[in-house]
Amino acid sequence: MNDPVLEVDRLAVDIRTPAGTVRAVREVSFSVRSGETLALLGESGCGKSMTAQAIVGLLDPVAHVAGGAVRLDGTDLLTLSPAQRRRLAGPGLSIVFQDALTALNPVQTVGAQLAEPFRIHQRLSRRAARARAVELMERVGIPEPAARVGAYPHQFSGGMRQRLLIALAMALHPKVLLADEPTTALDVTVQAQIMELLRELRTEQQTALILITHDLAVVAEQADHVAVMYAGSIVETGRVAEVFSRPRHPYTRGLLDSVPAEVARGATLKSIPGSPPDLHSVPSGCAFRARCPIAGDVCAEQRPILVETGPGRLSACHHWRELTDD
Amino acid sequence: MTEPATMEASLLDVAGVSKTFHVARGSSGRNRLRALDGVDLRLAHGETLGLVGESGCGKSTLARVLLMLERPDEGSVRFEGTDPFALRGKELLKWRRRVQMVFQDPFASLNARLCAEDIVAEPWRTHRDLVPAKERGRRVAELLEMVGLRAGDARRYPQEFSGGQRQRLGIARALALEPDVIVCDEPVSALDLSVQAQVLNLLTDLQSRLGVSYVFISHDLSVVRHVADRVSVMYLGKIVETGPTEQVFDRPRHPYTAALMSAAPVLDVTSGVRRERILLKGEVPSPLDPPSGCRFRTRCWKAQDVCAQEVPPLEPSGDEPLHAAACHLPLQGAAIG
Amino acid sequence: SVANSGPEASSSGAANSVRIVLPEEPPTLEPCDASLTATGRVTRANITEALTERDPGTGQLQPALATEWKQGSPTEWTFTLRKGVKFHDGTAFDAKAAAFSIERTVGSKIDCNVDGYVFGDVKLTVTVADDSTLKVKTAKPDPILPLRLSFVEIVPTTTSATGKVREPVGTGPYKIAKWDAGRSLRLERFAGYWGKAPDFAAAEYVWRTEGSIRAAMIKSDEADIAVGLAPEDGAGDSAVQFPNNETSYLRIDATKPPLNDIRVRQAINYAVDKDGLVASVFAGLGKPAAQVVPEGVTGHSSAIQPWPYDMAQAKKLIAEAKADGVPTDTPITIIGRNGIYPKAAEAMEVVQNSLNEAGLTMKIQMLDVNAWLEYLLAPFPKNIGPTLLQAQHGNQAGDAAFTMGQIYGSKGAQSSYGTAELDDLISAAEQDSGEERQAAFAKALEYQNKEVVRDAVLAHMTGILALSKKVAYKPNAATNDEMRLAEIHPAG
Amino acid sequence: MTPVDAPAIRRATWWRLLLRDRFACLAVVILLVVAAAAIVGPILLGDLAIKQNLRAVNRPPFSLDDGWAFVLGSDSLGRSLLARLIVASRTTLSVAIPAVVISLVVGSTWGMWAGYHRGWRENVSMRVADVILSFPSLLLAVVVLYVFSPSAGNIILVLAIARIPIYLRAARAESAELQSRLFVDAARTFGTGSWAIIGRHVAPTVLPTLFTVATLDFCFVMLTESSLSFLGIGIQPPDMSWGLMVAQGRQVLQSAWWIAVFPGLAIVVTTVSATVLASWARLAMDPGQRWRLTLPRSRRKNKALAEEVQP
Amino acid sequence: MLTFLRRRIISSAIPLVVVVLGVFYLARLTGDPANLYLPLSATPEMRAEFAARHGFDQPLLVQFGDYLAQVVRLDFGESLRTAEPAAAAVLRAFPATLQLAGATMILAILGAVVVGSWAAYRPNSLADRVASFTSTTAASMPDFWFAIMGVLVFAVALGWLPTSGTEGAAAWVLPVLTLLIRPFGVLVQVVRGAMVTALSAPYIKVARSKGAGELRVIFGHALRNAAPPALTVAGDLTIGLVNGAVVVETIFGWPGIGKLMITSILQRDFAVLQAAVLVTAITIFALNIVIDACYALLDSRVRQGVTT
Ligand SMILES: Nc1ncnc2c1ncn2[C@@H]1O[C@H](COP(=O)(O)OP(=O)(O)OP(=O)(O)O)[C@@H](O)[C@H]1O
Ligand SMILES: Nc1ncnc2c1ncn2[C@@H]1O[C@H](COP(=O)(O)OP(=O)(O)OP(=O)(O)O)[C@@H](O)[C@H]1O
Ligand SMILES: [Mg+2]
Ligand SMILES: [Mg+2]
Repeated sequence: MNDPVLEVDRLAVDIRTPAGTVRAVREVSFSVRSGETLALLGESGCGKSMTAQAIVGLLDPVAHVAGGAVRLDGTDLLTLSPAQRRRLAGPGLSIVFQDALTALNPVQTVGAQLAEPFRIHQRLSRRAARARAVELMERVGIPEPAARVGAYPHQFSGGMRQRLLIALAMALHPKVLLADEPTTALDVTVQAQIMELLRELRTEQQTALILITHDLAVVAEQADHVAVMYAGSIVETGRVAEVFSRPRHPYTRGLLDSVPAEVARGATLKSIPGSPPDLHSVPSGCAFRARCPIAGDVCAEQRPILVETGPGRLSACHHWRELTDD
Repeated sequence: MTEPATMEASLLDVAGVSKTFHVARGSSGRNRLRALDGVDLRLAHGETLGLVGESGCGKSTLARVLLMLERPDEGSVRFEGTDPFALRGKELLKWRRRVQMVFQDPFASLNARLCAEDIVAEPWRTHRDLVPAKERGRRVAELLEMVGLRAGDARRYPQEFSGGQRQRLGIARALALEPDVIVCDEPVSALDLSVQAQVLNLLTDLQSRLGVSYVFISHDLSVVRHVADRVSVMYLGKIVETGPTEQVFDRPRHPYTAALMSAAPVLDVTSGVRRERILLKGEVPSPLDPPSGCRFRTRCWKAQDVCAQEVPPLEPSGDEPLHAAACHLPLQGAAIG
Repeated sequence: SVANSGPEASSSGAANSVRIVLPEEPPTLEPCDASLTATGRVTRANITEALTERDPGTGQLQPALATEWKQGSPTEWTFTLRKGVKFHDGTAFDAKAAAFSIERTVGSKIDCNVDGYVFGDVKLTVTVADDSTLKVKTAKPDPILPLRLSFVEIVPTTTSATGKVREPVGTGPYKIAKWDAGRSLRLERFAGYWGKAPDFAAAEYVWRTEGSIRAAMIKSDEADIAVGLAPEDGAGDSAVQFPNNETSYLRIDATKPPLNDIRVRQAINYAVDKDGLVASVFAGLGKPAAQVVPEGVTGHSSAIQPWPYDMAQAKKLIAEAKADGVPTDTPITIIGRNGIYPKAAEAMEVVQNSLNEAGLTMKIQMLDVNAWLEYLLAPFPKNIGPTLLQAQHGNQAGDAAFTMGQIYGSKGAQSSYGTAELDDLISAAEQDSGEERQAAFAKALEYQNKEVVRDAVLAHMTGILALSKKVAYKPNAATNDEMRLAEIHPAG
Repeated sequence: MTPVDAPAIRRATWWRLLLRDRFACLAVVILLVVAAAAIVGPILLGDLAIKQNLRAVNRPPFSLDDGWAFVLGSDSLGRSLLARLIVASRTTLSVAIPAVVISLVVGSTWGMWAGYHRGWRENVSMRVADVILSFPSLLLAVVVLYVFSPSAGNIILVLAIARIPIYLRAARAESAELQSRLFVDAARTFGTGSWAIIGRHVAPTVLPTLFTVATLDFCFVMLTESSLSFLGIGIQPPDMSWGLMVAQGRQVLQSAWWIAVFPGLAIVVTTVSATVLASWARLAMDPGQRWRLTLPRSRRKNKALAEEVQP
Repeated sequence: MLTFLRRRIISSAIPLVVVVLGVFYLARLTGDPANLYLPLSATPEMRAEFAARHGFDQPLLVQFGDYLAQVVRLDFGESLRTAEPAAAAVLRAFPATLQLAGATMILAILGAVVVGSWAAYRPNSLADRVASFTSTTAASMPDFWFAIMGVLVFAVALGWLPTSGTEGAAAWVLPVLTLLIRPFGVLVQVVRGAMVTALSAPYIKVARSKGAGELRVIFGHALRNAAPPALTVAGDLTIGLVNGAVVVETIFGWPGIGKLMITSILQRDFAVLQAAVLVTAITIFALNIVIDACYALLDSRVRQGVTT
């Protein structure tokens, strides 16, 4: 198998808050290979977007990378100069941000915004870049692209804006595409189209995809590997089918149990009780222990580290063995 | 309660609502975008109405009309028989308290200058009698915890929250007034399954305890299926199909609905078998220049000449009187899956 | 240097033109408005000339376009006009032109400033005897008619009689070459001038409101003469001082208590430290004054001495008045006018301070010209309390007649108070001529100073102008109103 | 965190934020000194400030030969410049602050209202602003002088009216944009009245810009006030204001620079302090930027990063 | 766009009349000009005659009617002071002011955009402090300091520039610099504030994710979003200059409209005042139309009056 294009190694992100600096992402490591999809799953607020933004080097100024390495084709991005990073932004790494509805510049035409990558990286003429923009719009299924290329973001519905952002991120056929909840605002038909598009991109361009989503069905359909995050750390990784069918972390299992489809309408859905720890006071030991049905004494004392639980599978649970039988 | 004998008293009645926006001229040379075109909707007490449809088909616009953020060009909105647009002063305030909305965009709908506590408590500053000032802190904490946030988050600002956390703030705020109707525009799209389950449980719980009604807009069909009693399907500003959830999901009559249902990814980890999908051909037509007749005909695999000429009316079918579809050539109870 | 590339230098050889910077642009060059300082300074004796002219040094009347004049009867004067004089447009000057000019100016419908200023309600009948003889009749005997006529600038008969002209034609040594309104005015030597040709081929006027800029223009060699400077403007070595015939004074509104008590008015005169004022506020320029009619003007009385600074006496007088029931506590307002002379506001603060010390209650109100004029000129605003008015008087004409009636006569336009006795003295003096005239006016002045005490005279003022090293010019009392280009010479 | 002590915490945080910003602290100290001067100055130094000494005029500054009162020199009437500066602060502030505050409050409220409601209210308001703007304020001043009795109140009024359009227009533009935001829509759905929305959502975003403009308007108003004084409106000697002192000193800028320069500096320092404070407040009031004030002073991200890399 | 213009022009007509009427009426409240134009010793008859000649003896309404009738014929009356047509005086002075204001504002806006963006790039950084501090200090200084010090240094001591006047490019330097400082200082603050907000918007991150350089981010993306408040304030500052840069005009002998207006107010030269106000008002109204058009150009949301 080929080498991973992107390797994230013990990445840590700190946030400065009025009450002091907190660590939002703690020692996250994973890697993706060309043409592969890694799904990043996890509780909302567990640091998925932070991780993604840290990888592309676009954290909010309140946050900063506090350690670790992000290697694209072997070069550590964190040691590059801003200019070198910029050169990679687009053709190397690109990202679809989560706030689709505000991520487009309200005062520029979408055409100009879509054309920008071509103007920056390929130095295309205005006209040529615009033509490419129209193509992109067409690819993501915007009706009448040639006419709407001159329209402004507010003239598009939420879902259309999301598609535009995806188009933008795909523009330069990046080696690695990070998509932060790219289809949340899309109806299923468009979602299917987009996923199809991403799949094509993956097979044709050998793009590696890091997909952040809450939609387990999408993960199941699209991803090769999955990494489950909880409270800033990765708690479980592995191939999708295996992780979903035999979760080896109680959090993953809780997540899978919460799928609504199985339950009768109006009935109570299962959910993991409690809420994730406050970043300011992550308890010692296992961060999940307060909500964990199988927590034991050791969980309070020792922070579990990712251990191999099978071929290509890692889990950070002291009691992963107890879950294997399920 | 005295109810009209014929039908269950509806809480919310929308009839023939249309809304046109003026936009920059498109290639078709038109600048009037008909985002809603004669939409009828009915919501009963304690009911959840699911609203699904393609993105850009006008769901949010409809929600905004329901909340009187947008004045419809035509048609009427009736809440318990009265036109909310005609309300003034105290009456209006009372109405406002009873109808709330969760906005689709969790970032833009929160003022970045207010902290979570102020955001959630904002409605009480208008409806002062609802929660006494002393109680507010406690109630905010309660609401935050209800949606799976921590009481300690009360002093944080929207931009310090993750996408899903913001979305929950929006839900907490809508719940603050203990309304009778909540229009939820994609309320759980950014939530992980566990929290989503928590929130959905919360909503159903409120419904069973307090009889809250919901208009529930979502792209996630499994969620809609779980929460909605009835579903309306929209396409290009029109309702194309409406009916009880099971009937619509299991026996879609409009081809668009069928396509929608088939496109939904399903979590089936064990088999790994992918289900047959109806992949819609063609492009979504421009709302500026919708097709004549049936709006779906350009992408419909069953379309015939009549579809181009006549606008199909929304009509119930014989065997399922509550299940109506606007199609000249409705599908015959073909379950897909 | 770059600085030399100004309009003045580039448009003509600097050596051959004199560059003058004025405080303001002449609103018009209309000769019949030449009694306006800004107009007269440029027009008079440069562009146009009058029949007679007054020597500012001696006060004597000199021939100009008239070579001689005599009084045939108390109401009739005969003027013999100069021959061979040409207007700038080539037409010859003759008695018709003179008569036309007088009629145009005096009692005409075009609101000549000179008319009101010099002639008032004097009625004249002008007859042309022959080309070079002019007869002027007055309704009443007018001993100073030739002096008055020194203000009537002569223009050709082609000049509009129904409206004012902005660019007149005259007989003067310079004619208007180009008036770039708002920016500059250029006069050029008139080749056909009847008299001695002036030294400079041209004069270039520009105007800058700011005194320090005018001074700076001399230093940076952008101008040769800067007019109307204040001591603080930084003209340095180039500054030349000259008495400018203005006298500053405070007009006391003696009709209202407590100012209607003469002791209070005297106290005011005692209380103001004129020497201190001149030394500090006027930076040593000017001279403490005793009367509004300065030396060199007919009617000046050398007998009047400045009131001594005697605060004790002032306090005593006020106390006495107070004891007699005069409401000395009534607030008195000093109506000041900003910019009437340099540091006008400070001067009033000094006055205020002294009078407060003497036992009065003073307030100050500094106004702009028009608002101040409302107080200066009768009828005065109603419902105002007692006031002291900051004023300044300049007698350009050189005869107390232009001062007394206006300021001290009980019907004078600027007079807030007068007595019948004083009125009589003044009107008697106005009929006199020669030595008697001088004595009669002096007597009236002395009477006012002793018995009426209607004002507190502060100082005879001093003007400053700055000269570049290239020009020689000796300013005199009339310089402000009439700046003769012919008297400006290249230095050395 | 109990909600009861929330305001206390908020206040404490403000203090902490202020203390972390040395410049803002300095600005506050300066403004407090000026305020103190305005309050007690006239009581303590009122007489000294108008005591003339025609024998000791234009004494240069920075010399103690004539006593401490003359460290800043004397003016052209021999009065202590220091005392005048201090005493003048009261009149200055009591004209400038009301003038700026009135124009700010009226202009911004009106502008926000107009922008929020849009439609005819906006159009009419903007045209009114145009009218005021195209109206020479000096004419207004002269009219006041003629028609009303000149007083400090009138000068404030003239200055305030002339400045209202500035705020009106700026507030209108921003609030017109804000009123279309989703969070405003959200507030509408609670039934929040327009004024409450303006106060809660529009004002906090609009005001920081206006504060910035207003602080710079201070010096403008202080200097303009003096020019109105020359028309006979408002401040008249022996009352004094910084603007008037600057204006009177203008004539002697070359021979006795200190007479104009010190009051001018007072204006500059006060204005700059106010601006510094305004820009601090702008950061402190914006939750998205507030963290910048909490940065350690010798912050260097890279250094922090180097230290924190995990073993 | 055309309908917008048409509507704006029509809706500006009434305010314009209000301005003219207001000036006409208020000017006449400020005392009798006769005092200024007649010699101090003028007799009551002369005054009456003066009033009659200029129509001041008529009821105000009649005077205004006459005036309007004149204006419609493009006759703006005659200056009391200089006896020349008021329109001539105004049209002579106005271009001078416009040129000065134009040059100043262009430089101020360009400078403020650069400096303000630079300061906003890292709020509270040293660069920000320095930029803000120097620009506000400069902006709050009395303008005549600059003017006079500039003259003393550059004209008198160094001889590089002329002290005053209007001839040649060098004559522009000091007036423009003097005029510049205040608008510049104010605009730096406003641009900075707006840019701080704009630079923290999500779309900035998106722009960076495309590999856009910082200059492109600042000027291509943030600036247009930050422009509206700056545009408003710049408009007001321009209006301030159009209304006259009195100090500069006075000191540098620049024959502009500001000085003309002040003189005509102080000299009760009604015809000139009215003509001057009419011209400046039209300019101001036009300027505001331009500014509104700029808003629309900058932001299509404004153009369409659409809400998001
Ligand atoms: N500026 C900030 N100050 C303090 N905490 C912050 C800030 N920004 C983010 N956080 C916290 O950091 C954590 C990680 O946020 P992140 O956006 O990465 O979550 P996420 O996993 O993407 O969640 P979601 O699925 O809801 O988008 C969250 O708990 C959030 O509250
Ligand atoms: N203010 C507006 N001006 C112009 N067009 C608008 C406006 N608001 C919405 N539209 C258009 O109206 C149509 C319906 O928009 P709406 O936001 O209601 O869609 P939606 O069904 O909510 O889509 P999504 O699921 O993507 O949010 C879209 O084509 C959109 O572009
Ligand atoms: Mg996220
Ligand atoms: Mg929507």
